[in-house]
Amino acid sequence: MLKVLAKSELGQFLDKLKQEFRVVAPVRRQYGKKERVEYHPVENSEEIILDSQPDTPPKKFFLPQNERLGDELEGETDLEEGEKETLIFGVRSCDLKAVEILKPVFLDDDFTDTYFQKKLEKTVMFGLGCSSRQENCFCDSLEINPLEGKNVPVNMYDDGEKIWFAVRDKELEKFFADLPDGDAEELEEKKGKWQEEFEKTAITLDLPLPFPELKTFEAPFWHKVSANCLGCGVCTYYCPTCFCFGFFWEKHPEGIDRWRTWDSCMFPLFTKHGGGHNPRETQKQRTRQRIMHKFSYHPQNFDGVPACSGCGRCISQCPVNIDLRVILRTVEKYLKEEEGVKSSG
Amino acid sequence: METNYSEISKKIQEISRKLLEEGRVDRVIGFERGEFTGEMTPVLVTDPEEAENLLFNPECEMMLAKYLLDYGGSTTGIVAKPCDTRAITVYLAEELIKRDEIVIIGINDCQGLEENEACDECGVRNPVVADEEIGQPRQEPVETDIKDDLKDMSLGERFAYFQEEFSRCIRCYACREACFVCSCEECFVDSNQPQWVGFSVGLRDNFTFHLMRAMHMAGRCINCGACELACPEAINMRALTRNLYRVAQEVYEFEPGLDPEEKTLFATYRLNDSEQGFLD
Amino acid sequence: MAKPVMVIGGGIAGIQAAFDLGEMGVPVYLVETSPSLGGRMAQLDKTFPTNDCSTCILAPKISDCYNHEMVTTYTYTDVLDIEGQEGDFRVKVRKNPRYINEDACTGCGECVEKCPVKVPDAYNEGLIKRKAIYKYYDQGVPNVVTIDPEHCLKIQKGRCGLCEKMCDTGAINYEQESEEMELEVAAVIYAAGYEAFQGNEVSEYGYLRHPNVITSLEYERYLSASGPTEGHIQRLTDGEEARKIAFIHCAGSRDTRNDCNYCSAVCCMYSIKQALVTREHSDEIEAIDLYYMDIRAYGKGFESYYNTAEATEGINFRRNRVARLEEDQENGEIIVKGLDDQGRFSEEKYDLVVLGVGLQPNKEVTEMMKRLRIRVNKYGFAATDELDPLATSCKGIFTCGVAAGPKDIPESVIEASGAAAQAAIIARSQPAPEPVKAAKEEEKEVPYRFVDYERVRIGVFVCHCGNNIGGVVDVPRVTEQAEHLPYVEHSEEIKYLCSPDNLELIGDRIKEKNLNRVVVASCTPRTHEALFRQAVSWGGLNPYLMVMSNIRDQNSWVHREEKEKATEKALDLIKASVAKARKSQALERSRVDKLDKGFVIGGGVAGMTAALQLAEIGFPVVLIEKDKELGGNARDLFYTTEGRPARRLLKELQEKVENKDLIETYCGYRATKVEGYVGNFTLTLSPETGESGQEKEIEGGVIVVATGAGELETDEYLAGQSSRVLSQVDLEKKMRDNDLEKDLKKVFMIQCVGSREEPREYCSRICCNQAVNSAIHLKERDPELDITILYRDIRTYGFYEDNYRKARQLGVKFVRFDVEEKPRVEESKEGLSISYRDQVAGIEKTEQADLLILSKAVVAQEESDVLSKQLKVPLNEDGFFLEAHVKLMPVDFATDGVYLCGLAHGPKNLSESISQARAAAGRAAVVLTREYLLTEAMVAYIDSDLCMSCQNCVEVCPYQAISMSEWTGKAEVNRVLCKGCGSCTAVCRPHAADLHGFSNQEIIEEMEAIFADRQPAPLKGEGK
Amino acid sequence: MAGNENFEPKILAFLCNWCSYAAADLAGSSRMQYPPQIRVIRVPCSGRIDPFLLIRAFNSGADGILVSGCHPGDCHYLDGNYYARRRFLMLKELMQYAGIAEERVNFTWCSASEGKRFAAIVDRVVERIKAVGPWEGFDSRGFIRREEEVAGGN
Repeated sequence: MLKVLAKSELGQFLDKLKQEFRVVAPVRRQYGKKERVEYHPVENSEEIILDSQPDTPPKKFFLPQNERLGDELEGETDLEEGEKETLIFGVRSCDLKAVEILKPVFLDDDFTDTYFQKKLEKTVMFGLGCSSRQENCFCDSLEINPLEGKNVPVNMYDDGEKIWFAVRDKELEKFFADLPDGDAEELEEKKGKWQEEFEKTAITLDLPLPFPELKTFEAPFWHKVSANCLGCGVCTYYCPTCFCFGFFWEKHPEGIDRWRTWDSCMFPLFTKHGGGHNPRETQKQRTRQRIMHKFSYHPQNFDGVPACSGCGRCISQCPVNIDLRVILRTVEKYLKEEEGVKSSG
Repeated sequence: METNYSEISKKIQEISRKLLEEGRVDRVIGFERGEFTGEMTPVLVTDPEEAENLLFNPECEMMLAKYLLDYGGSTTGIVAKPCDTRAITVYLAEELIKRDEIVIIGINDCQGLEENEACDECGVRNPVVADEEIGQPRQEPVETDIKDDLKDMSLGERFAYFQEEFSRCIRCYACREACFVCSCEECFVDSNQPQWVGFSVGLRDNFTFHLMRAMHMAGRCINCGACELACPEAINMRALTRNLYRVAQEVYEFEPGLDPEEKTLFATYRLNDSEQGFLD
Repeated sequence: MAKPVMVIGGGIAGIQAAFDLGEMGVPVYLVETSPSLGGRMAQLDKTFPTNDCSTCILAPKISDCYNHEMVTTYTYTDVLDIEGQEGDFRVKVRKNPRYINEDACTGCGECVEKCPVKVPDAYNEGLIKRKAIYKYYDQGVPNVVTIDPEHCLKIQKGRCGLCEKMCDTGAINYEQESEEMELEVAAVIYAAGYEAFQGNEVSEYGYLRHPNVITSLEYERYLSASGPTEGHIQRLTDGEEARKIAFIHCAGSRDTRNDCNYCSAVCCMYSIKQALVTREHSDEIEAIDLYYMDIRAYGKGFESYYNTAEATEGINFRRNRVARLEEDQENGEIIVKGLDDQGRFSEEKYDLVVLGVGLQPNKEVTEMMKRLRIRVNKYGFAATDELDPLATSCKGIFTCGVAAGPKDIPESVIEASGAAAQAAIIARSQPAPEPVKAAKEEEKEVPYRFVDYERVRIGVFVCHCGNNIGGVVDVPRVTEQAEHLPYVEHSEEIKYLCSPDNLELIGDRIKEKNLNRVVVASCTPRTHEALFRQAVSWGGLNPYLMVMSNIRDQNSWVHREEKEKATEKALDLIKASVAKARKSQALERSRVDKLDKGFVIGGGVAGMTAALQLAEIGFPVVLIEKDKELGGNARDLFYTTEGRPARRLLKELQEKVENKDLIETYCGYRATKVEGYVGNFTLTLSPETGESGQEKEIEGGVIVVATGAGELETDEYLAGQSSRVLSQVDLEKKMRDNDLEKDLKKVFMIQCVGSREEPREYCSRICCNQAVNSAIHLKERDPELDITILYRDIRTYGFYEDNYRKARQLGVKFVRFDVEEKPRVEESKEGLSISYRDQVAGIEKTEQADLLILSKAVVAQEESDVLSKQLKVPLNEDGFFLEAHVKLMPVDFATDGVYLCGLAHGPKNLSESISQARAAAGRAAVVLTREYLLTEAMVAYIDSDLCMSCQNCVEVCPYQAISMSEWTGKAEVNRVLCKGCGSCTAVCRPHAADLHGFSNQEIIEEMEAIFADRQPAPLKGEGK
Repeated sequence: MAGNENFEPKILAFLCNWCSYAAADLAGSSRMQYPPQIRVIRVPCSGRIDPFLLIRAFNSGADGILVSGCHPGDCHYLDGNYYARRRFLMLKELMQYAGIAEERVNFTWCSASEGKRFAAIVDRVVERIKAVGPWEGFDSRGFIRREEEVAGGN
């Protein structure tokens, strides 16, 4: 079914949802001097921002930065039952895709991460089709449709005045029953316009996925593209698909807790061994690892799908404005040249 | 007089090309404009032909000095704002880099950067040390004060303010990496024998981290503002280091990065140093 | 092995001498009359000119000496008689009964608390009372009590006996008797110290009649934080804070009313110190007036100390001869009546008057020396030869410190080291008789168990210390709870852990329970750590795996009324120690080879004496002199300070050096490169420009710096411009060469030329004596000669005062001038004319002179800074070399293995240079006599993986123990030089530098353990 | 923060071995009484004390700290306390600026003969810290970590 909601009535509509869900949506938050948009539990419908990509991805709902895994001696703690499901309202295609990318990693048949799994099971996401290109995003270059979120029960569109809901899940239809029906043609027309906008600003990346591992690994450009990297963890912490974590233990009077916390392959000590050896000692190696993981190793293991959804947050947040697109361009160019050399030679 | 940035950029290109062509440097570190972002980003130029990409304008907010630490044993040219030259001076004072391995392309009469609030507090508008100078040095001194916008808060208010600030910290260490002062091989936060600060990203350890970080800055921080600019969460961690900068200035008449012969604040003392606040 | 040496006197001089001898491998008997070591210095609050806390610097030195394996200390013991000769003395001593079994007494002090009898406390100059059973002073060594038999009720009247009842260790023995012993020694060092004047030597000052007139030693106790008034300046009459205080210099010294005509050498400085400290103590002080004749700030750093005092508000210097002190009957105020420098009578009232009493010999000591046929001077001090200043007239008996004349602490320490060096020569040449008590047991190579890979197993031992801990802390509970701490395998409470059988028990438990860490909860590690470490090593465990908790001195003793809280605190402290023990590491003192040769840089009198001394002790010496021949400044000397021909001395010394096989002399050479460190130096010697010779590289173990000083070059007072203007040195040359004009009528001398004013704010020390001596010689040649000495202060310190008096008696005129109104010198055809202001008459005078003699400043060698950089040793602001510690390490540098003597250290006369040269040689010999050098165990180390080469550690290390490795470019610690202060650790940002025994990890563990109960409850996090 | 009469602070003290620790011992052998809320860690020299250790103390839950070294000029290791003095002053300024009451951060000097002074200092420090109340930690006031707030009880 296709329904429309006047934005002015969003509050009422959310109240309905709130009866059953803990509703999370992109809201505007003031942090110190900085104003940002973040997925956050909604208190007031007016704070909801649908026309701007949230600065942080929804990764934290499935893989929190700090996660207590239970008491070290007593074993894992069971998750608490009976809490409301979380509904994340207005998740864009890139972030939806990111969750899809994380799934096979954590929900492997042999090694299922129950923490991730249980959190995911208790989450419902409403997709949000993009009506305009965001600051540095390029999902369409990675064969992701910015207008059409996959695997979601509901896909939304915001045309500025009203919100369109394409409801695909029967169970959820009850929430939309009261809303007026939308005109499918009108929506298609709007989508067509948005689509055109996207096409105009698209960057064509002709990437062979997965990157040929050896050839790319040994390529000479890595130093150049990593030379200005500081080695902070901003890109990985803001990335919707980066999932590396480390463990630590915390003592307290009642015992010892095991925690996991995000880690970043960009940190110099990420790979340092106990014995002192560090196989990825230089920034070049670390940057290469991050790119290769996303575009070579991950696709090698997971059906050719890169571990990048083109959201562009790593570009926007980088303190020295390193651009993933430029790096990908460099790889593309290099591989083409190599190919050329080979075929001509 | 209006600063002509395209003129400056042209000069940088000329000098860099010459340095590279003559083999005086193995590389030049400067700024270029990003292809897609349109924003300024640090770049490493090794080919004289690429020197034409080098640009300079008030958007060039990153500190380049830190990159020098990676290139010991070879020669590096660096496009240096006055603050970069102060950073270089701090390095020289601790002999972390060798003077004869760097060629400093200093930019005179710095007008400050667009987004960096620290520039308003900076009185050093000409390079402290330079091999090549661009533009005319500013003659009249710039009178500035280190701002203190938390001065009027009560103790409790300040504590709450910093709690709020540091609660946002995600420990991505962008502040650390952007800061030229942070030059340890291994940061104390990464040490687990002993563990100086917990790994969890809770306020308790975040606050501790930022206090320790500030203490490491003391006497070396030049209040360049790079930490604040780098922070994706816009945490005002500079408030702490800036205050220490002011204290060092007032109590010890010490300002780092002005004299390569000067020992760092904590590696020297005077017999009659202040004991302000000590129990008598 | 050497024959023992006896050191008589356990003050700072005796302690230094005994310690140095012990370090040279010579067994020592250290005999002290009072119940504790420490002597006069232990009574002092602060010391000049650094205002160092006396106890702080003395206490570690005492305990080093007392615990030295070669030193046997007899306190409360009198020397009765000495028989025999050099190499073979028999000394009869009597150990007086303390009525305490010293081995059993733990020094806990419970008995002192309970003793009902109060008597005046001699340590506090009788200002307060102590008990009949007492500790001489709190930090006294040995840490045992003494019963004063004259006042003890049990001993006197057979009742009371409370102390015996209190004592759990059974240390009290009312029946104890004195014990006489005869000790065989090779040599004796007299370091018997002094008595202060009583205060009533000059009856006009009314000491004892006027209660508000006190002596400086009494005042010192007032100033002391641990003294009777805890540092408050109160009047004894009414307890009121004293607001106006007068210090009377020379109270008894330099005074014909007393028989002590000499200058007591230290009173000016200590009065200035007391004035400054008083000022610091209180803002209430209105005025501190110092009444003096001359300010004798002649030592190193004294003049600027004096200047500081002069510039201090509220401190006034009054040149005034005090005639008498009277008391205002009404309010007890003291009226100081005197004669000021204009010759006018003065009168002023004060709340308190402090008499700067002088130093006099101990009468019993004087009597004893007379009995032993040791020559004493007319004042009763041991008489010594100016050119052999540490030897008495009796061969084999040496003297140091105030026993041979008034002097300050550094000079006493210098003499002590020098006397030790001389005694060592005799002791080492004598076979050790069997058995020698102090004979060093060759350090056993104890094979400690290797525990690095074992699971930590901690044993906790909690001491009751009788009732001391057990009476406050719930020891059973603490012991029980300690057992449940992580990694604790064994926990045990013990009545007295330090008793010999319980010490053994620790070792047994280690073996029995296979413990690999030990925590001892008892008293303070400052006194007992060494003991418990030893006990742990008996159990086959590395001694550094023992950690102490101080639950007595810093817990049960100070929280007696809060037993519950004290118990909690004890448990916290034990938790901390357990946590620290878990992380503590086996440490060892490693051996480093060393070379036997010594270098002496500088071939003047100091250098030659040092070289000779080292060679006589038995070590090869390389003597380096930049000039073509040996001799230095003394070549220009005509007379010594005491008026003896200097040339003969020099010639004798030169011959001795040249004839000594062990000395290799390089004249015309200069050390151009210095590499290495203590025990292993390499010097490159290069010939001086213009000299022929080969560059040489020589290896050796120690370096003595004796590079001397020079005379100021100036054009002030027409110096160098008129043939009639000479320096003191020129005058001596002329006298030596019989080159003086025959018909001299009038001679002027001007003092302090270039000294005591910018830019040389120091006193050149030797010139007053030089001028007075020259004047005497000129007068003796021609009694008609008119000599006027223009001076600022006459500084004929010590017995040199006799010369000053003699000069005046011979008619030499002394006229004072102010630095603001210096004399003016002009020359015309008629000759020299000198204009000056006559202070007493208050008029300007201009007189003609045939000759003007200038006392020019002694100045540091210009090239000192080169050597200073090569040796990594500092210079002071005047360009003289700066010793490690102005008070107690006057010939050592902070850098190990480098020593200092002579004028390079600061201005001094021949005799003083000789003493210091002997001392430097002695200190150097300490290193050379060792078979190998032993490093400290608790030293810094650097993780080169973390080091970022910023060199801050190099900057802050006071011992030059850190350098940058040539190979890795990273910092590295020289374990031989490191003293374990940890300055590098705190300044190291990447925490590459850390400190064994006090590592970051250990301290953090301690902290965590203490606050374990303050850790927040588990955070409610995700996943729960 | 209000003072709390029943509040039992726990204060961490770092004392240098040669002067201040000796002063504390002297206070003991002279049986001077002072409040028991202090826990002493012995270090060789005040120059050994890395300010990080002091910051760490607050992380661990100390209500306050006291550091005492030899008086300037008296340092057993020549000049360790001069270096320490600079670090301590800067640390004090830092802590106060960050909103930690200066009463919690105490520095002083005590010589080996100042047992009385040591006892008085402890008295004062305990009073000072009692007056500002318990240290509730850097995460006081029930401050919730940001991502917890976001992720809720999920």
